[in-house]
Amino acid sequence: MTKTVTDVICPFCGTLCDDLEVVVSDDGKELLEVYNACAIGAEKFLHSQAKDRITRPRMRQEDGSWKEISYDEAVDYTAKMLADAKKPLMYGWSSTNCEAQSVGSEIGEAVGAVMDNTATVCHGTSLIAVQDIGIPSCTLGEVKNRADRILFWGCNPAHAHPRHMSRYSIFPRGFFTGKGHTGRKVIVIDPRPTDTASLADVHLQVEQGRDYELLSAFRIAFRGEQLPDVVAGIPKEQIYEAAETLKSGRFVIIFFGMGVTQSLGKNHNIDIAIAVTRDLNEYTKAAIMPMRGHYNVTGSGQVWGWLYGFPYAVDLSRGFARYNPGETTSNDLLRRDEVDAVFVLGSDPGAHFPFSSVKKIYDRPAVAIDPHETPTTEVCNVHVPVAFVGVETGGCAYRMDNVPIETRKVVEPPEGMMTDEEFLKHVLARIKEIKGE
Amino acid sequence: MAEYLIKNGFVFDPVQGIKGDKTDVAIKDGKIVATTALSSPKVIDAAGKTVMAGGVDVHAHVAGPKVNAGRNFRPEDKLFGYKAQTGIERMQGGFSVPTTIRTGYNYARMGYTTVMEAAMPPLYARHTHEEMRDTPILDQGAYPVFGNNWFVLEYLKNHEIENAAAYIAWLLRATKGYAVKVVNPGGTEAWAWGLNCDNVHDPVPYFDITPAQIIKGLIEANEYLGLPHSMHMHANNLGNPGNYTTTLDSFKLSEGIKPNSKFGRDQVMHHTHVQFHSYGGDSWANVESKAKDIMAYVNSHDNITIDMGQVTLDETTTMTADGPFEHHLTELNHLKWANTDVELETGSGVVPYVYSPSIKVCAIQWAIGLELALLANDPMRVFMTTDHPNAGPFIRYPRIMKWLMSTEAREQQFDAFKHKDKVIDATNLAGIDRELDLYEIAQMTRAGPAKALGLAHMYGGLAPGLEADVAIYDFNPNEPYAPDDIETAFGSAEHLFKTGVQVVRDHEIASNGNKRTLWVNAKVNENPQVMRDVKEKFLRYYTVTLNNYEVTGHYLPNPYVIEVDATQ
Amino acid sequence: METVTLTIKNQPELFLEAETIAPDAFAGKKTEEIADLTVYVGRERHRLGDFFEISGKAGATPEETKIVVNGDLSRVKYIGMKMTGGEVVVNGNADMYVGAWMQGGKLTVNGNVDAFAGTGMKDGELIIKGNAGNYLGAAYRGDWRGMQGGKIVVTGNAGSDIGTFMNGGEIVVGGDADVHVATHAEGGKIVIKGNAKSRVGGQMVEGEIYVLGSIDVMMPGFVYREDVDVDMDGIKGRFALYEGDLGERHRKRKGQTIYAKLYQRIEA
Amino acid sequence: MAIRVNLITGRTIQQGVSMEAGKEKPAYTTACGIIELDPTDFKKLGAYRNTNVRVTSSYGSVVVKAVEATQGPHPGVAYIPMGPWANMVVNPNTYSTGMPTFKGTPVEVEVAKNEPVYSSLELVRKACRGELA
Repeated sequence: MTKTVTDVICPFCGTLCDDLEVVVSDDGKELLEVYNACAIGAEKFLHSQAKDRITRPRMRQEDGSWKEISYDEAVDYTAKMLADAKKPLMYGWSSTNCEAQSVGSEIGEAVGAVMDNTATVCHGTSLIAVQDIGIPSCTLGEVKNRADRILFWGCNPAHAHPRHMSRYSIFPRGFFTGKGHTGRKVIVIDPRPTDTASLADVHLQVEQGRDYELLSAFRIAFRGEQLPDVVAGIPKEQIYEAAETLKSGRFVIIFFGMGVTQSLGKNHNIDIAIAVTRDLNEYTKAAIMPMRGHYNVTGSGQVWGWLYGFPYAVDLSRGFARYNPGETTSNDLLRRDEVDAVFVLGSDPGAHFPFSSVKKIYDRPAVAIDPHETPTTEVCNVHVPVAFVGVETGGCAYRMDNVPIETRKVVEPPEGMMTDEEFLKHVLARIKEIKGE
Repeated sequence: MAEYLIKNGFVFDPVQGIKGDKTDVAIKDGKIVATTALSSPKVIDAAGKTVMAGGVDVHAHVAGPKVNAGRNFRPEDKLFGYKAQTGIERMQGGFSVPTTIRTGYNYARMGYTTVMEAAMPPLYARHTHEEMRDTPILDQGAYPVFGNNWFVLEYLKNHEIENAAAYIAWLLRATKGYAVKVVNPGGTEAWAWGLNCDNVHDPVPYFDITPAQIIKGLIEANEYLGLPHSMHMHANNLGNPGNYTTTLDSFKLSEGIKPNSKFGRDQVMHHTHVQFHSYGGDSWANVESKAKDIMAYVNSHDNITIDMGQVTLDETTTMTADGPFEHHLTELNHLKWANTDVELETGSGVVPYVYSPSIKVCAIQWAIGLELALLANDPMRVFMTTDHPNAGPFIRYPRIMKWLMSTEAREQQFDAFKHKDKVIDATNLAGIDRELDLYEIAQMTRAGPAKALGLAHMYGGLAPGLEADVAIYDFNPNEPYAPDDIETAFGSAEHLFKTGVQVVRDHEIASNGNKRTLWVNAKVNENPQVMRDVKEKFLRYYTVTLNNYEVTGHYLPNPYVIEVDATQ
Repeated sequence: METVTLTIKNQPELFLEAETIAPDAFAGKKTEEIADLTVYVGRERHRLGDFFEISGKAGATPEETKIVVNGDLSRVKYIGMKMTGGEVVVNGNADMYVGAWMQGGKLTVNGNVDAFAGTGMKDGELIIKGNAGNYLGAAYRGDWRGMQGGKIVVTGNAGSDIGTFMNGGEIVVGGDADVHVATHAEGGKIVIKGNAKSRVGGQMVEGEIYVLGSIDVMMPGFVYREDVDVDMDGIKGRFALYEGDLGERHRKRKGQTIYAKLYQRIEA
Repeated sequence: MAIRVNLITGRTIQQGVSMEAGKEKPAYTTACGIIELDPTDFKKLGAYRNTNVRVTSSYGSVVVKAVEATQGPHPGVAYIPMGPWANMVVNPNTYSTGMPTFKGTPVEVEVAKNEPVYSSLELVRKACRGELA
């Protein structure tokens, strides 16, 4: 016998689909089938069942090999490492639930850590831009129900957010959008003719790294001012035409991704894209939204927002919260040798930071909390495997439009395995002991 | 639990009619009790001090998505303003939009123990509850917004009060909400197309309903259910010169409706931050106070309560579910603007704002707020708020007390204005010499809001049986004082008890308290049509499934449920 | 004016946060009291004297106090932060936030500085005889009030994001500038004596930029108006005047739209 | 023969799927230990599809397999899916924003037929220990 769990939330990307159906064995110990998920989401659920999964903490030996240790030993090592450090970096916090983020924050306060999440290499520059100019946005349902102009700038949901287009943006039929796809005009701006671009009415193949200039050109076009003949590789006629398409919409939505947050200009690219959105609100209704990557990177920004007032890169070392990307961001801290220990949970900087930063992690005491074996676990002294959030334990997560959704536990974790939250609670308790509280 | 006896203080308690008499207050098992009920109390000597119930804030934006948007997009609001962790106090930061930890502590430092979050977007209810959970000490509840909700618009278009009521009951349960909040009825839905509803008769695009129908219908639905609080109203046309007529039109929609509530309130409409709704003139050049007209109406209609929305002349962060207003504001001051339209339900905007004493309009706004309170015949129906943080941060309440209690303090402020004479011309305040006393202050900050919330059985006074929320201030009302002494004393309670736990001791935070979240569980007759509509809308238009919508379990670790039976 | 001399004797294991190295903190203090001022390494508190040899004495007020700091200070942050008067001379390289939120006095660095020098500066003089890092004279994150007044002079090159949200004052860079100059500026003047890259004056509302060398990519929102002669603070020559940013809002004065001005030298 | 191209990185669905299946597995190397080149750039390079190449920037060097662009044409632009291979060569400069410049790194690509493409864990391990050529 099997049973089907409905309304399951997918813990992969910021789209946070909540309509998955998962078939599990009657005893709830085995996960058998996943329906409605994209290929990546399905793989995430199914991988939890891998037979070769690591289920106990490991410590690196002198010769480079791993030795299995108990959770107690892992807790003790982690607590001591954090308590001994003058300024530890506690990084990640995106592939986990808000409950774990909350406990992690208490640890951060106790040891004076710098807390940073994956926004630091993802939409951190968007957050800087929002601080400079704000952000007119909406929930994804507004897009589904109202939007008739969809602009994807430097993002490729066909690969990174596979169900985004069908659930929210291009295809769905909503309250005022009964015609679905045919009622919408889709524009893609990207230096490559991506698979998303192939679904669009218009693709502007911008010269890589010149998004700022092109966005600026849109603002000039809105105002009917004169443009140079070519901006960022795009002839002015195409820019005027695209600008008119946007202005003539009833509800414009701009989605943007790493193509602009990680290219030259970074926060400024987002800043001016938001300025474009502000401008459009003079003529019609317009909103803009970052395509957040990890399923709960948004949540960690929210938790730190209400606890400290900053969405990432929060330096707690002096007993209060400070923030300044460029200083308190992980890659700058590592590059400059500002931190003396590294704790990673819910992310894989070993795979996703420039190698020069990865080497700095390798050079320091470091602990990685991750269900998987990853390049990060490869450069850490201790690896603590944990249950998959959203599969083997529940908890709150925030969608890319900041909508909070409670993820579900659908299957039991392997016998004796801790969750992120449980492990962190043990570490916090041990740190309090060490500090004599 | 420890017993306490607070001896010899000057007690101000509107519930018992005690006007500064020396009275002892006894605390046992979290409640106020008769002094005879104590066996071995800890004695607090309050001689020469002022004793009041814990403060009750009827309207503040302290938790939820737009508050956090305000925090996260204003790093400059926290620059150099942090407070390091010490003892039991966790890290605190933020001036106009403090962190949740600082919010709890700062209210407690002022002697407040109950604070209502004024606008909860239902889809973001979980977020709001997470923040309230992490706000120490305070009892809190949150008002879900209804005035632009598609269900409400569709039901009230046809005056289906029973269906609207069933939906309200369902949503209060799903979101763990406390009351029916209305913000710019219809206008925020219109804003989803970049439009607005400018007055109560301006129809909502597509939905074929007017704000007047929404307002009246929600009052009726609220009374159909007999909820503890009345419909809580932020009218159309906020912040615009000449808007007082819209405000009066909105007030009038409550005429002839009687409260149906066993929770002891007398009003059917609470209108919030009325300062923002009391403007005459037709441009910013000739804007003037219409507080007299507004208060003439309020004073003569018992079924209305209001709060001030007092401008405090600070740099602050405005935030409201009135999406079109925030867009209007960013067009005026060119500062950063955040906006979120929420599918089927509501919207919101956030914009920083500097209320400068050098700007005439800001000074006029300051005067109007004070006029509302000083022209009130019944302080039990006019409450002190700053619509935190919209007109200023809540930490300025003691300063507002100073202004209300002292003409000298008001004159000092007038003298500090750059356009003093023009401000005097455009307002009534300079001609008002009323000085409120502490009893009236207690009415406006304790007993009044508690009663209007339908919580007079718990909060707002010091009668035996009430929650033991007691504040002791180092202030002797019977000795001469300078205006600033008021601000100093009431800005830093000497002691504060919250449900019998001492949370402030000698002006310092002594405990993280026993915070509760209040919500209203209204039982109604089964209503298959409404449940069908709910299922249908979730299936077709929402982007979360119905089964993932309801806020449950650990989001409210310490809930306090108020049961209402509206089955009949 | 009295002089206090600090010479670094111990390098911090991480970075030293020393906002106390400012005339305001030193004024009226004896050498021993200055040595007792607090500095931080991560979460650890230390005495200033743990890291520096300290000699001389401070004046009674900040205005009467001069501080000379010697040695390799490339791991010391916040020198001269929030100073309101007096003088600081740094003989060596310094780390981030030199002269940040400075309100008066004079701060000279005989060496290079890292990012965020002169952040949110209100007044005073900040002179850097080497290169400056990114965000020179820029606003703190989120603040629309960047540099308000005072003057920053850099002999060498400067990094990206010079004068973001600048409202007043002047920044002179002797060498080249990296991307983004005067973004969102609403006033003030920036002079780049060397070359600029791109994003010069993006989203600029008001203010002036002078570039004596080349600009790799001009913003599309800057439109050529005319050639003009400039003779200003030793800078002479024929300049092409551009106005912009055409995509941005601008206020009007007497019916005329006020644009930001970008002058690029065409001949000396 | 070496060519100069502008390197960008990012997600692909294969990168996502193989990452969730385990970064220690060969499928992850197949998905991410590659460089997507435009046909015109292949021509300039004078190499067959599926040849190992060495990609070198001012910041590092890595061997990956050259494949034809799946989302092209984009002459002059090359694409390595996000992951440890790309991160050996991307520009780590954050311009004091915290964000490395993952997109827009000038690189040189040359044929390296006989050099191996390491798995993700091997690559990071060897690089950390200084065991890479």
